[in-house]
Amino acid sequence: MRALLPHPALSALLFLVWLLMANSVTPGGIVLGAVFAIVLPRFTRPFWPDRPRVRFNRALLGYALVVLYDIVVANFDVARLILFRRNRDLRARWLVVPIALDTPEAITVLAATISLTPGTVSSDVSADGRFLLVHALDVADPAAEIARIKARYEARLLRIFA
Amino acid sequence: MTAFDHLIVAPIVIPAVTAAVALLVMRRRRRLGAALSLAGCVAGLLAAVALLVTASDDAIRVYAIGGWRAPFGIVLVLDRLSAAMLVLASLLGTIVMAHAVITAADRKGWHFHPLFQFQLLGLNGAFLTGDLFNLFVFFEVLLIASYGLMLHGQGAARLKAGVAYVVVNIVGSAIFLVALGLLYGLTGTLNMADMGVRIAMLPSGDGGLARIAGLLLTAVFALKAALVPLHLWLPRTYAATMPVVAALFAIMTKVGVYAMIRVVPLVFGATTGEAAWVPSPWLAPAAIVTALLGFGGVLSGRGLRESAAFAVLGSTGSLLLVLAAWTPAATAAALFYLINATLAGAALFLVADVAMRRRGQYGDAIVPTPRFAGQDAVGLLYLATCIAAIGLPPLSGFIGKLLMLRATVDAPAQPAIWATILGTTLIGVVGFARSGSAIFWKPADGGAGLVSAERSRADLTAPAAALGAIVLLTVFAGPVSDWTAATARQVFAADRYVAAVLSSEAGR
Amino acid sequence: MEFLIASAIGALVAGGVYLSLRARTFQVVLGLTLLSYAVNLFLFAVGRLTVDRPPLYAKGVADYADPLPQALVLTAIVITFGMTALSVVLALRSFLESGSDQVDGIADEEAES
Amino acid sequence: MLGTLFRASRTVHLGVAGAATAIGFVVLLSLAPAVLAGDLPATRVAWVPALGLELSLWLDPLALLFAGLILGIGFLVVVYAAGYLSEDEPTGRFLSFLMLFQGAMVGIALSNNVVLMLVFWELTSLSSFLLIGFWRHTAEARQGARMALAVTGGGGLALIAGMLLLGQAAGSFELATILTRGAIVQASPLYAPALLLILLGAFTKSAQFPFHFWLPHAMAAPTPVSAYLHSATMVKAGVFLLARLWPVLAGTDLWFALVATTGLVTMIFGAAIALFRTDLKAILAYSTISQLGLMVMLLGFATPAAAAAAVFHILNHAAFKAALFMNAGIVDHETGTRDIRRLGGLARLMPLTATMGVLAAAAMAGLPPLGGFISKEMMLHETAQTAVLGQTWLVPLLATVGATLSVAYSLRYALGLYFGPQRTGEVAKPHDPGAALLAPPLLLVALALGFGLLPMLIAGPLVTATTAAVTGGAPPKIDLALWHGLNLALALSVGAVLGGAFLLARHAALAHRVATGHWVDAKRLFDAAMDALVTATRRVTLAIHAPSLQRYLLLLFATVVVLGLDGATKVGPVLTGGRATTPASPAAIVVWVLLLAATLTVVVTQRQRFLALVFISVIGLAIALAFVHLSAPDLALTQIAVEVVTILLLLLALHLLPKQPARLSSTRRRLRDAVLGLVAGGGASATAWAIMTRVRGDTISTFHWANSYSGGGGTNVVNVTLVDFRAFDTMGEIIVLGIAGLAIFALLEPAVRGAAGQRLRAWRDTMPHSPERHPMMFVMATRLLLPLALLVGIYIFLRGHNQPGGGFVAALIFAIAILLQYLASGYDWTDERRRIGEHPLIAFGVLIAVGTGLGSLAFGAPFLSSSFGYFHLPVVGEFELATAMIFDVAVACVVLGAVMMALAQLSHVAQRAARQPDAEGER
Amino acid sequence: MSSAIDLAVAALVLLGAAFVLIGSWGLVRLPSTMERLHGPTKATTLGLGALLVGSVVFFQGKLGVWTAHELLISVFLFITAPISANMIAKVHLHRMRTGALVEPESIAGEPPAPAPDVDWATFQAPRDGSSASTAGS
Amino acid sequence: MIEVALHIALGAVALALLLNGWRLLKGPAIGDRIVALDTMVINAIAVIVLIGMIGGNDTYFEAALLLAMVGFVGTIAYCKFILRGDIVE
Ligand code: NA
Ligand code: NA
Repeated sequence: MRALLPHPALSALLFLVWLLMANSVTPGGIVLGAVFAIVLPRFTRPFWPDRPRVRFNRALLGYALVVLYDIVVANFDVARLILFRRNRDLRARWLVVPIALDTPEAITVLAATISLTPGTVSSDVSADGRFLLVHALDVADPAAEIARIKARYEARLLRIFA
Repeated sequence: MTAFDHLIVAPIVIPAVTAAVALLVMRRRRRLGAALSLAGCVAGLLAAVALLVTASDDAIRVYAIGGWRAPFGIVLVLDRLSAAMLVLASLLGTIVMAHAVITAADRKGWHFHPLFQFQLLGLNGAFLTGDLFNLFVFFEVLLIASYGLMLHGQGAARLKAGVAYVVVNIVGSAIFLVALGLLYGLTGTLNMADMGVRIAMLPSGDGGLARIAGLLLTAVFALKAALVPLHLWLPRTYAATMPVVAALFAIMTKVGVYAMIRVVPLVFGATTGEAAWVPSPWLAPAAIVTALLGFGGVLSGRGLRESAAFAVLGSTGSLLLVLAAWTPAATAAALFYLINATLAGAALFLVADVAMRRRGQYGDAIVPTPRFAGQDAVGLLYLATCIAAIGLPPLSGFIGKLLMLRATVDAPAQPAIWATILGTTLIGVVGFARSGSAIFWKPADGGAGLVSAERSRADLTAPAAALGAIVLLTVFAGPVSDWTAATARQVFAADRYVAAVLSSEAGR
Repeated sequence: MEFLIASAIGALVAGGVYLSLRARTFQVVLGLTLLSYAVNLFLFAVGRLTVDRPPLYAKGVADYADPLPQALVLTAIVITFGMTALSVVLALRSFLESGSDQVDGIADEEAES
Repeated sequence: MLGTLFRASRTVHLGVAGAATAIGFVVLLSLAPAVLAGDLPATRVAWVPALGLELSLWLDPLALLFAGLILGIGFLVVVYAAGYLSEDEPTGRFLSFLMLFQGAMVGIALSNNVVLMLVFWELTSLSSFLLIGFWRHTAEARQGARMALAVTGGGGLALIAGMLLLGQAAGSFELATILTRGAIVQASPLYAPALLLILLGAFTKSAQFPFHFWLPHAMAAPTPVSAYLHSATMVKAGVFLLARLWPVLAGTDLWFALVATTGLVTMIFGAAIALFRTDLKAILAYSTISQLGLMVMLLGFATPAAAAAAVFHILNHAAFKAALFMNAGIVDHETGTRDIRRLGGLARLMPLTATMGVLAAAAMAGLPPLGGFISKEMMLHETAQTAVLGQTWLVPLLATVGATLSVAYSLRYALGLYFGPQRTGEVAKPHDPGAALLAPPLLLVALALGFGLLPMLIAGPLVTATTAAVTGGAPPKIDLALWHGLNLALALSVGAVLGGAFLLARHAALAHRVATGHWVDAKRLFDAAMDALVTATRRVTLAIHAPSLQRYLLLLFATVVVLGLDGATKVGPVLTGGRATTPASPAAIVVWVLLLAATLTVVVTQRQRFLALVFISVIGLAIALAFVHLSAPDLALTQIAVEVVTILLLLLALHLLPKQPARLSSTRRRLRDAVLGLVAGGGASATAWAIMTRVRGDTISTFHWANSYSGGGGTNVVNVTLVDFRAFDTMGEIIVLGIAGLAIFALLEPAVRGAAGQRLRAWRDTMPHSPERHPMMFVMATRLLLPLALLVGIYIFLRGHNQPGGGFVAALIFAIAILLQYLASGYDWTDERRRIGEHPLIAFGVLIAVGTGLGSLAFGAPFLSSSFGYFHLPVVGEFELATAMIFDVAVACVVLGAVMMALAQLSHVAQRAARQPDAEGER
Repeated sequence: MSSAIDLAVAALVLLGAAFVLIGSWGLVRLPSTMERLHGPTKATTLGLGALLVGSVVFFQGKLGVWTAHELLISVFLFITAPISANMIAKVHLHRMRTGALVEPESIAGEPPAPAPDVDWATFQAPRDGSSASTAGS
Repeated sequence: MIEVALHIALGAVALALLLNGWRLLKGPAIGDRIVALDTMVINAIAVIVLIGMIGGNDTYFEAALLLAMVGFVGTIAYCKFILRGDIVE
């Protein structure tokens, strides 16, 4: 099984994407999608050394839902800022987020999540990979915001990329 | 369909396969690749000759690519004109390729053989196609291959000239597309035969647009043919590139001429109103200036390659000047001269190459040197080549010029045409006499001994072969001129071409 | 719509002509790029403009965008891309070889001063 | 044969040449009786019927006379050459040129086809060029050769025009026919131009004033041998031509005015100069000019008697002038000089040479009892019959002046060389040469004597028959004799002799005056004119062909604009057609605004290259949106993908190109370019408008639509067009792309060597850079994106036949996916992980495309015929397979190969140079 | 098509378009590059997301088939948009550090250093072996 | 109703494009221009989706998908050019 599917998570993603793209669920489509889901990860294996393992657990699902929820909420928050807050009243801050995640993949997912939720943009990572530089559009309390990020996202990611 | 019917695709398939195989083979086994490439040239020549024999029955053969009949699909058309051009290109290609292999010029850079084969493919395709957009595509093939070949061997001057050559031609291609689009927008077709028919039926308000399209189209052809004022790219390009490549390029300007001969009578013939004989008011004056500038350049050239380049220019000018009469007789004469001018132009460059190989640091500069190996033999070759190139007896250039003079005896502009042709001949005579005597006669001051170690005579083979072809053209000038006359008649009988293409049984 | 396309073609041509007449290779390449956009638009436009009728065959459909110019433009885009790539590389290579990216024929030393 | 001649020994060369000439002469002699009896041997082989050119030869008395002269004297020359040419001369080359020349001359004489005659005519110019330039190491020889070629070759070109006009007027190129159509020709409007052009040819060849100047310099030829040839035969070609065309051209006032006058002037002029030359060959050369003038003048009179005099003088001149040249050659050969001032009193040292020299000179002077006397008498007699402007005395007087001068130079030659104080040039004791050098001139002198003593016996029949041939009438009654009684001609002749003696007596004083006078030197004039021509031409050529791309493009655009205006003036009022326009949505207008603004900004910011690129992206995006809006999904896809690759390409190049803003061109130039751009843009807009608003007629794409599914097996008509209806275009298109890849590789692969490599290694980026090469987030994202993008690419490829997509876009997606790896993880990292090389991709792509095409031949279908079918598999269900998809695989292979080749090579250049600092030059 | 679906589609489309517009408005009115960078995230996420969901519902209603491939667009944007933002922020940081800024700085000022002897990757090459470095892998 | 909503939405997105264009022209930082271009690509996706809905066909889906997938490549390349000069190293 491991030899056939070196990376089940990637294969699953590819299979899903194929079905989405084909926009229909036909036997032919499933066969083709399965073939590509198996072949492509093997073919591109050299381009992704040290693939971390991803666990399919509740954390994954929870993470997805939390992020989606946060995106929606943050969108409205930021929309309000853009529409009604005067520039000089903006409390834009740099946040230095210490990170416990230790694979680049996991850090990237965290950083991407932060960027996707409006109001915060992951701007850089430290040279030793242990801090994330986040630009926040409007924060009253930087420490609380950092804590929120670690608790809401990083904690879940630690469980997914175990 | 018989196997023989499919022969018409051979001039395209053979170089394509040769190019691809040479590309695969060359990286490991150079000699094998070169041999394959040469064999491909010979095979292409044989196929072209077979097609020429086929076409000599005066029938116009139509081959529907993919089985889609004209005007809906792309058709290849074999008539006398296309067959003659195929043979000319294949013959030249074989000679030049032989020279490149003999002199190891093909090893001066990467991918000479694939590029060369693709160049032949582009030429052959352009000669065979009956579809205007497809003509554009093959123009692009032959152009981009020519860019690669032109830059073969590289060096600052060549690269610099290459930039100009490439950019000018890219703009030319853009203009081609505009003309093409306009014609499609007006006529709704891309097949040249069909297009001619439809232009003749355009409502009167569209005549001006058809004329614009025709003028732009001929401007593109004139750019390829290097007609003043669109000729500026030629001298430096041809003088800067390797002579063996320039020798092949002798046919490049003739593609522009071919395209005019093919397109104007067929698409912009007498019945097309404002678009009739579309380049007419512009062509002859431009051709006169071209001929003058060309042979003037021969007179004032500082290097063999430069003067050869100008000779190519001059011959194109003479040729187009006669062609501009748009009569079968003039076209017949121009075609004969075209064959001679192509071979002679190529021979000039090959001889220049041979001289350069022997003159060491003196290169092709028109200056005296100490004696060099084979000076007399090379000098004799140069003499004969110049004779052919300027049109002195006894070689075919002279016959070509006489034919052109005779064909224009009743032309309204006869005095101007004759004065140009004969006057430029004189300028060319003086110019070649100067360069020849400076290089092959005049000894360098205080120079002694040989300048170069090149002693092999193998490199004389290809120039001699080119001259041999010219001699054959001279000896068989009768049959050849009969052939070109029949060709011109066929070209001007556009209705026969149209009938053959549009009523072809072939295809779905 | 026709006016928009026609004027866009004109603007691209004007810009392309102007830029390709500049003295350095990069500007010339920019000019060629603009010209090729213009040409592609023109070639596309000669099939006349059609909104919301992509040339995907379906029985009984009689109103559709002319597919042929689209095919021609596709071919032209590909060819133009090849030509652009070659000209860019050539411009670079020529600059590396001669130390100058001028195309106005003025000697390079003169251009530097 | 030439090659053999080159290599064989001197004896063999001479033997072959002599034998060939002798055989020719003997054949001619054997035919002579019949010809003189009225036979007309002829032969003809068709050559170029379209031209009226045939190898048509005949032998009438005139041809016989000339061919005989050429071959007879030619044989003597070969014999003479055997004695003259030294061992180390390349005799093979010399004799082949000589034989070529001789052959061409005989050809002129025997041609019965005027076009054929033109061939031979120009051949004589060419071969004489080679002969004159034979001693190529001397500047004199080279210049003389070039001048001779320019003048006689140029005249020959005029002759071509003249002959063609003549043929046109006469309705035939057959000489025999033309000669019978004098009346028709002379009535034709073409007569005057034809005559002028023909005379131009004849006069240049025969060195008539003012085209005489080349002949003396032709004497730079290696030996008197060839010099003789020029003076004794080649220059007579012009005279021959006048004689040949006499029946058809002569007899008009124009003919008389041009021909007789030119001859007369030349006669006096040449003689006057000959008198003051000091080089033996120059004296003889100018005397030749003068004598030719005499013959031309006679032919100009256009009477049978004058023609007879001309014919007889041709014979005489050939004999004595050939003898004189050989004589001068002997003197040169034996004394080492040709300067008459350094020679004298040689009669005692070389008696045989002196005897024959004196006799030949006497013939030239027209002294009895030599043939020259008779022909001169005839000449003077004819002049006495000629009135000009109503005056009967003018022509005889001038002719006598000419005769006087010729007596003077002839006597000077004879007396100056052989009598008086002894001067022997370079050699202490010159002596008579061997038989080879002596025999030929002796024979000729004997002939000259014979022409005088027994004229009717030796020359009578020939002169009679030839004159008849010249005039085209009945044989005239001629009486060649030394004594015709006391008449005006005799009186003039005596006067000439006396005058000549007087002139010679006063020669020293005259020579001094001539030497100190300011004379126009024709050669210097000619050279100056030539130099000026070359300089001017070079200047013009350089000025026009300056290596400026800007100028190339300016002219190209301007031409297009002018041509567009030519057509536009005919568009007239119907700029707008009858098609209803499409309404524009606000979104479309916004995109249009963006496009226009971006275009303008690119133009304005062009000097800030990076910014300009950003705006190029905007234009690309706007066009993609336009394609979406205007029902072209395939185009939008392609545009988007190509745009990305293009930007990468431009950025890669921009990195190494100079980034400093370009020098601003002058305001005038910018204004000019802006105006040109606006006019071109306006024209393009108007054209686009005109075409878009026209009602669409019947188009071939209706067929494509209708047959896309049923015949091509796909519903995406654009794709079916590309891979089926017009697959041939697509094949060419991918080949273009493949070639671009190969050419780019060929350009960049060697870029690390030579000047480019040095510049690359010396290259330092001036911009400050971030030290981070591979940003983590980017790298991680691309690792996920690679399989995803490949999947999307495959999807777009597979559905292309029925929905937007296809091989090209798919390949671009593959390429972008891989390029992303390059961008994120660097060249080396990515390159070592790639599995397929670009070269094989391109090669196999082309092979697959052609193979697909050829595959259909196996089924008897034309090249590139497609086939498709619907298949059923368990589980999978029904699916379609089409050969067009194999073709699309080829498309994808080539596109991927070419794009990767271009970008990967480009991205690698700078690093490779840095990595191999010592790889200079070698491979 | 039922009016409930109509309503849902209209609402989703309008919501999406509104966020797209607000994002772009933010891009215009916010004071400096780093702040402006927050604008587009709206368009990327909820703006396009709502539009795409609207499209899914619309075609479901129109064609009567369940189509969801629009969601793929969001998938790709979720992968790519953070990378773009990250790189643009790096450009800003780099120019700020090299003194190339001609525009107003972010309200947030200069970023603080992460730790005493460590700097951000844009200013200091990532250390080998750390998770910020991809060099060895 | 959908029709009206779609046209309003298209107008809003078009206005957004116009705002992006303004920022692109204005700058002032190179980062601003790159953000503006990146946003413009995303808004263009919105335009394509809306055009597809207005026309009632989903033929343009691939164009939008492709733009979402490769549109950022230009952004990245521009940024990399500023950061490193050499976009591939
Ligand atoms: Na397609
Ligand atoms: Na395709």
